[in-house]
Amino acid sequence: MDHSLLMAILLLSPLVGFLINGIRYKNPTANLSGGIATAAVAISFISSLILVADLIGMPAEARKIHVSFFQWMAVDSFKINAAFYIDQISAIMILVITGVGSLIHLFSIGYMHHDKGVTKYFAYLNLFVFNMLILVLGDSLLTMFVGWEGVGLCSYLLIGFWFSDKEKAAAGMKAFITNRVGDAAFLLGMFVLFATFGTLNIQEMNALAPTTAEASWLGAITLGTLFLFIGATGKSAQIPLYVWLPDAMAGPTPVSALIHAATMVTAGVYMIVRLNPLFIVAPNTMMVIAIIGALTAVFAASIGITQWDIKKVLAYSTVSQLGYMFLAVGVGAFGAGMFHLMTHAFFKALMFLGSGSVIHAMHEEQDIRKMGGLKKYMPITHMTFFFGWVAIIGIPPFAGFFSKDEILWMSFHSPLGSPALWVLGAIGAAMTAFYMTRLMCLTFWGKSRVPKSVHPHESPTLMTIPLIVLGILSVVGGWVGIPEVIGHSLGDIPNLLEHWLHPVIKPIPNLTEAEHSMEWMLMGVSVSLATISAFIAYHFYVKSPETPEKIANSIKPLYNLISKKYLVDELYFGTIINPLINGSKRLWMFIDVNFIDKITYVISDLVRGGGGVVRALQTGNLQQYAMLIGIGIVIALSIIIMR
Amino acid sequence: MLLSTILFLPLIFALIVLIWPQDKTIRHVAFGLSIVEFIISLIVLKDFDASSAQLQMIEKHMWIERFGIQYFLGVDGISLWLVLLTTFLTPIIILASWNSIDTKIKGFHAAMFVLQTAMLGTFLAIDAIFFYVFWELSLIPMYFIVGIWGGARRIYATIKFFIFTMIGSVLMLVAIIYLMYLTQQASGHMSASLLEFYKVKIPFVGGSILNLQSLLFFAFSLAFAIKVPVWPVHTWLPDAHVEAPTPGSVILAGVMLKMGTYCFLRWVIPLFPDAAEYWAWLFLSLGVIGIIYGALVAMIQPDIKKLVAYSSVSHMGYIIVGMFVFNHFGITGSLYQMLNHGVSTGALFLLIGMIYERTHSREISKYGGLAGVLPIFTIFFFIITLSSIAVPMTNGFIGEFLILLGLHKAQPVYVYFAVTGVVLGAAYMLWMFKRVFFGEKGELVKDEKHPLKDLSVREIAVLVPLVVLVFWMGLFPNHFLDLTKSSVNHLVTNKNKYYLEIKE
Amino acid sequence: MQSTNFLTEVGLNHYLILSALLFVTGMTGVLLKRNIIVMLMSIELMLNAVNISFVAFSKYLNNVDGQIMVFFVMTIAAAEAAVGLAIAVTIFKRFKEINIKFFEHLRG
Amino acid sequence: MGNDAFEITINLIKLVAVFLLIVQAVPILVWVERRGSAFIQNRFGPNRVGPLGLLQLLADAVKFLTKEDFAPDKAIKPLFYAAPVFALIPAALAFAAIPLSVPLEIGGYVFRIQGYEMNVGIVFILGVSGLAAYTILMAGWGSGSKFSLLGALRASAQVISYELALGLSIVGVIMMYGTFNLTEMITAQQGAMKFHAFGYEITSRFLPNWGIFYQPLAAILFFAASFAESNRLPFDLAEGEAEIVAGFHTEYGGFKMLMFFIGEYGHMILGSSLMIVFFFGGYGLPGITVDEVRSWAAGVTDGAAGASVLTTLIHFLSFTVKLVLFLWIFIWVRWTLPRFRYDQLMDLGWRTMLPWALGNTILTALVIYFTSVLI
Amino acid sequence: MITDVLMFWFLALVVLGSGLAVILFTNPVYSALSLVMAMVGVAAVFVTLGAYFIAGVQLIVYAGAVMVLFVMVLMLFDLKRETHSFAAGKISGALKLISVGLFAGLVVGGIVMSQGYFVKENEKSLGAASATQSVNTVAGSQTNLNVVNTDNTKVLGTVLFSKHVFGFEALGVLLTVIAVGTVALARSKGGTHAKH
Repeated sequence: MDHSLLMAILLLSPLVGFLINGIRYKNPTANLSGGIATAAVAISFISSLILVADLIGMPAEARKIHVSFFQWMAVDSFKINAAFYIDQISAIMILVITGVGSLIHLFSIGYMHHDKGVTKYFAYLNLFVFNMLILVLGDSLLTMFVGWEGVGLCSYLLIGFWFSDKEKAAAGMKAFITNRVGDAAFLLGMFVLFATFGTLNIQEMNALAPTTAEASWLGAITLGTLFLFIGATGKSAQIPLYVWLPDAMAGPTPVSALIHAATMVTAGVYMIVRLNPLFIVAPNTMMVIAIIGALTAVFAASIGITQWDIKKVLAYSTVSQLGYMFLAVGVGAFGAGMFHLMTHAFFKALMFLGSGSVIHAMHEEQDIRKMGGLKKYMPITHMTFFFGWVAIIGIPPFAGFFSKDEILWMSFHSPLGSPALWVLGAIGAAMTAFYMTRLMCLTFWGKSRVPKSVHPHESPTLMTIPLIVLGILSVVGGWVGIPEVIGHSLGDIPNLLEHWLHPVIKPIPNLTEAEHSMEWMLMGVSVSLATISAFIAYHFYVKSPETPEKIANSIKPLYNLISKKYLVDELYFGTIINPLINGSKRLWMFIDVNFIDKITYVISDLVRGGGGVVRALQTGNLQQYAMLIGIGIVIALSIIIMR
Repeated sequence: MLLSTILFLPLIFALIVLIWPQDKTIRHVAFGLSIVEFIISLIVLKDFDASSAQLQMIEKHMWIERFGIQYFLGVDGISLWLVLLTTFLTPIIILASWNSIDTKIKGFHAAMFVLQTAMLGTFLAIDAIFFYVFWELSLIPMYFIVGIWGGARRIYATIKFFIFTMIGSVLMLVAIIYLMYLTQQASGHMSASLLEFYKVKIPFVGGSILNLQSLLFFAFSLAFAIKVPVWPVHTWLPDAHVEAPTPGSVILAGVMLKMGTYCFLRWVIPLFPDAAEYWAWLFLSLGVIGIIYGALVAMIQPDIKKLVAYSSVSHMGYIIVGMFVFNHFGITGSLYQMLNHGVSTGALFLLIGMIYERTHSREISKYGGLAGVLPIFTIFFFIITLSSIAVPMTNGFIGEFLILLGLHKAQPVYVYFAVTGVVLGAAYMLWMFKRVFFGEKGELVKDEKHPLKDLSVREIAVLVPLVVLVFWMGLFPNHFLDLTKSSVNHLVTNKNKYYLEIKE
Repeated sequence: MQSTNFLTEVGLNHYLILSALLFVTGMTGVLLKRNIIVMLMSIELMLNAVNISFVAFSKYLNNVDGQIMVFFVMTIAAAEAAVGLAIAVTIFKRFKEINIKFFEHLRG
Repeated sequence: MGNDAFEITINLIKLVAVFLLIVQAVPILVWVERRGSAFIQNRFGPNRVGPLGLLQLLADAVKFLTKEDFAPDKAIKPLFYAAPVFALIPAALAFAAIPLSVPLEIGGYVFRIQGYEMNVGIVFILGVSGLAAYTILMAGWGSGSKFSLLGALRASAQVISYELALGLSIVGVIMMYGTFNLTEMITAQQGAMKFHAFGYEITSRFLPNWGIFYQPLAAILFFAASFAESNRLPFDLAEGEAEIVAGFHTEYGGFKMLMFFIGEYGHMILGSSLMIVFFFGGYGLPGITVDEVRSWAAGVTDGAAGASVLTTLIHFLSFTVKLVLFLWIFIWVRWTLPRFRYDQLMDLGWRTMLPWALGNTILTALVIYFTSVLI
Repeated sequence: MITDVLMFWFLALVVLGSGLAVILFTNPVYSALSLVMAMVGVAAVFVTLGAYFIAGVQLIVYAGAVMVLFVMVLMLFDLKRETHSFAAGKISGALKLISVGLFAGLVVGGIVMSQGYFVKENEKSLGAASATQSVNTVAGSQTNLNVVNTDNTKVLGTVLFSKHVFGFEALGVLLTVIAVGTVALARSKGGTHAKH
């Protein structure tokens, strides 16, 4: 089929789904609206499959499908087309988005079955997919920005889906505004890059970037990419703009799975990968990215340890995993970042859906202290969740192992990386293993702490099918990117992903040949760290559930600080938001009400006072007026005659 | 004849409305007439030659020969869309005022039509005195609209509005007369034609305000800045908006503020290029301060209408900034933002008017949870909110993006401040949206005895054209930009020796 | 010109002086009379005085414009009388008297 | 006034003569009125004194003169006495401006057969006759009587109202002849009908070239308005006997009363004369120009002076005949039509006659414009 | 010539006398009648100045219509003699009289001092312009300069409807407004304070 037609189908079918469901938004039939929405995404998935198949059929260096629909805007030299292109990177993304997306849609039919706003929900979800596809496929930064803001908008709508709850509505707003901070930086980045390159077209910029010399340590490209990265920290929940993501768990759980785990939050990583020729020429930016990523990975993981809300744990885990991805791209391992993005999409979506299934079963209960021993009630959920767990803590040969390990290795090995980064990453990995195991233990294993009134049950088939599919993907997903060192030892299993991405990824400059022994050793260290901490966690939460409390009590201040999320929200409120609001009030009172208006009052009072003085002359006596006129004429005449 | 027809048809309509015998059908008549006007104005669009930067469809007759004052109308790429915006908004406003204006209907519609003539005249007049007549004329119907159909403190608001605007206008009149005198010095015969003004070389000396060009520049600028309004002469706007009836607010935000910004492009920048360039820092600063200040102050307003009014201050700040960067992006963006602001802020005021009709309150704190009660209303409000905070694919984004792009190209320092407006804009709008539409039902919303009714067909009909325009302008900006391109190009490239030719 | 044949040679100045004196008479009436209607009449007198000047100038300057002015003055005088009388009638209806002092309510 | 003593003297005499003409016409008219009314009402009328009661006039005059001259107690004496005197003046002054015949040319002198010649005759006549309202008001108010005052107010309001219709109705005539001068008007109406339209000259031997044929509507309106001006039936609201006794002259008797009569009849004569001047060719003979008469007279008599005297006499006679006819119509109407109600009167004046007069003016203007300019 | 002079002095006497009578009579009706007298006198003055048409109009408008209104209103009110016909207090009365006196003195003085200045000026300008065209005639009507002294009605009309047509129209508007305003005033019950 024609590429532009396919592309149009790919893009527009979710939009059509959105429109259909949007028009019948009051209709509460979950099956029908869910069917429409799922079908819409599925159609997208199919067309993206066809497109990717076409792409594979092309010669490796020319793999690109570019479709331009119309000129969006053109002002002087600034011309932006509504154009989209698929290359190796975006191919992965569209498959993840539409594939995982359709699974999550399917899951939602079951999950949202009893909600009154189900049709609206599916409409939003479809709109999200549409925007996400625009983000991924856009051929210029501005087109990407359209999707960028669009997904933020959908995220806002879906987080605040149950808007009658004040907290949830506030969470949506928080997400949007935090994202907006990033978006503003993204805009600045675009301005800087446009000023540098005279274009915003991604391919053109990528082509121009290597030939452009960076003038200073904060040259135009560094500045531009730095701004873009700030944009990415907003979207991908990195320090300092990560605060919205945990709150975003207020939305329905499938939403968390799709948007806040699998797709939207990875947009920042994707953007950097897509612009990798640009970023690679700005080493300072890369350094910042890597540091922020590593810090976020550890920071978020540490908070994750202390959370009691099943979704919050997963949320901080997401933040942490995103940190890994940024660490990867920061050290120049774009392929590893993409790889982790993909695997993460599988297992985190799985875990979110699993948690959704649990929450569904527990009648909207999210506190893991009130769960436990769910294994026997929900075998399928438990099983799939288990796969997700092993994947995320990095047990070979599950998906997470390969991707995470490659990241850790590259952070050590890359000339852009450093051992310090590896250490941070490893600590993060250990923490990840700890809190994920804790989650596993408290939810599925151990004694049941389920309240009497609740009768947990396995979710319906509609919900378990996506779980199973994703579970399988969590297991096998990593096999496309088996590192060369392992592949070699297992008999020349190729690193498919790396090959695939090779033409579009700029190599890290000055990359030395890998020392296999070192790689093996580091791999061993991280796996064993993960295993040990997982074991500790198992011991803590299944064998002797009182120990964690003791430890927590012994380091009470630290524990409190961590469990209160390092008081970052309070910090933001205390130092930025409240002063802003109070300051605005004062500003308004001072400038508008007390200064400018006062000035006008003073002037008007002057005029009025002057009028009052002259008013005394107005006696109302007509003849007196006439006399004054007469006297005036006499004076005037005398002057005229005297002259 | 076309422009004259468009210009004076509303006056005739005003007369028709005044002598129309039946009070019941007067709204229908006015609506029909305004539609007729709109359709006629579409002919301008059809006949407009997009490839030309010249003044088109001119009509020129001597009016007062002794002073060279002419009856001189013309349209080019800069004024075209504003004319259409005016004719487009009027039927919508009339339709929207169906319920909200229930006293002195006849007078209201007559005032509306007179106002339309005045605004169109401001956009179309090329002769200074002729222009000034319309400029001042626009005050009078607005004064009555606010003063008669307004809220509780309407008299205060009208007087403030009137006096603020008058102060500026008077200085402008002096400047116009002085320019006429200069034309006489230069060419030997007095003329008030703008085209003649363009030819005059006004001496400029940098470094001081006390030179001819700077003084004239400020005399004009003050008049327009008050109308825009530029910070710090904006304080009339919130009061006027809050006290004005819905249609008044819409027309005020939708078109009247554009009169100020349009005149910057038509009068100030081409007439005083050196001074404009020299003083650009001032206007850029004021614009940026306006953006931030408007947004900050909007955030803490307890009254929805006041919030939107202050958001206007913020948005108009963008427009001012865009014009004073003197490049394609900025000026195109400004022009576009004028239309956007007309559409989206106009729609916001309409929506606020609709909810006000139902609850008779604009206190944000008394609302809450409206989304559950009035879903259709919420959808419309949300779309317009998106447009207002410049989400891509809506119209607001194009304008804001181009302005910031232009600002970055010309003065990168300012853009770092201006871009906070993007964040703050989202903050105040969404915070307001959250407090009004989300959360628990507020005291006005949960009143069981008087359940709120969702939008009627008429109200939807009012909003649909605006929403369509929001997306149309957001998705296909080229449809609009193509027509202004050559004029903007001409302005940017010939800024320092601006001239306008007449297209025969 | 004057002194010797002031009585026998009537010229422009004679008419102007006549006009001036008539005007002053009317002015005195306006300033001093209490009755509004009489004041109005005094105003008419002043207007007539002006008319004399106009016509005299018209004749002695050979310019017909002066007479046109008289037309205008007359029209305005008629209009003024109509409105003035209407106001007087209104005042009379209310106070049963038409003293000028009733207008002092109109002070600022 | 004239260039030498003789001329001035003659002119002064003329003035007095014209005044006397009116005064002397009154008794005759009174007689005619009484006989005429009797005739119309199928009675005898005055028939005792003298042949056909003609000497009744003398008897009446004597009676009036010898009656006691008294004033009511409440009367404001100066006004009460002044009013009748002033009643004579307007009509007499106005009548003096009407040309009664062709000028008499004797020995180098040209004597116009009218009180005085005025270029703006019509304006003058209208202006002066407007003064009649004062006499009525003076009489009414000066009498110190309710009925008088009411009658006076009614009458003066009526006079003012109809003055408008009167003035407007003849605007068409003025436009047509393009002059205010009555003599010129009469000159224009001489001979057989002849006018220019669309480049053609149209003549009719059978019709005189009188204004009535050009301005019939104006003639009707003017005639009606002059009835009102002279306070005669059907417009004699000033003296609605049943309501206000006799109106403004309730308190008057004797000679003062007679003066009011003279004033009223003077107005009648004035109205008739104006009708004749405007619409019926003035002193001209129907269909015959003055020059034709003059040449005929020159043939009959010898000497220029004789011819001139003859011509003047013939035309004076012509005028008199027309005048008598119109006066008879005045009387005839008085005894034929009933009186209006006051609101009807005002309605007729403001809402009927005024618009028609205006319409006539506009129509005339249009016709003149189209026939003269747009040929 | 002598008749004209005599006429002037006679009329001046009449006009000034009746003018004074207007303000000196305590009875407003007499004042009004004196005013009529003055107006007729003024009309006569116009005649002596050759403005016949104006004189006629003066009679029709002033004497015939305006003053009738005055007299009617006065008679309707039936205001008899007024004990205090003059309104002024001692000081203000004196002030008023002094200002009036000064005014009169100044004006008359000015006129006398001007020594026919206007006429001379006019002749000067006429002398300059006479070579080409007459000043006081409108285009198209070839009347001579002396037109004012003879029949000038036609000239008057032509000038009024060409040069001064705007003023004429404005007066039309004024009269309409006045008519409406007067009716409105006359129909209102007891002034602006009344409650309807």
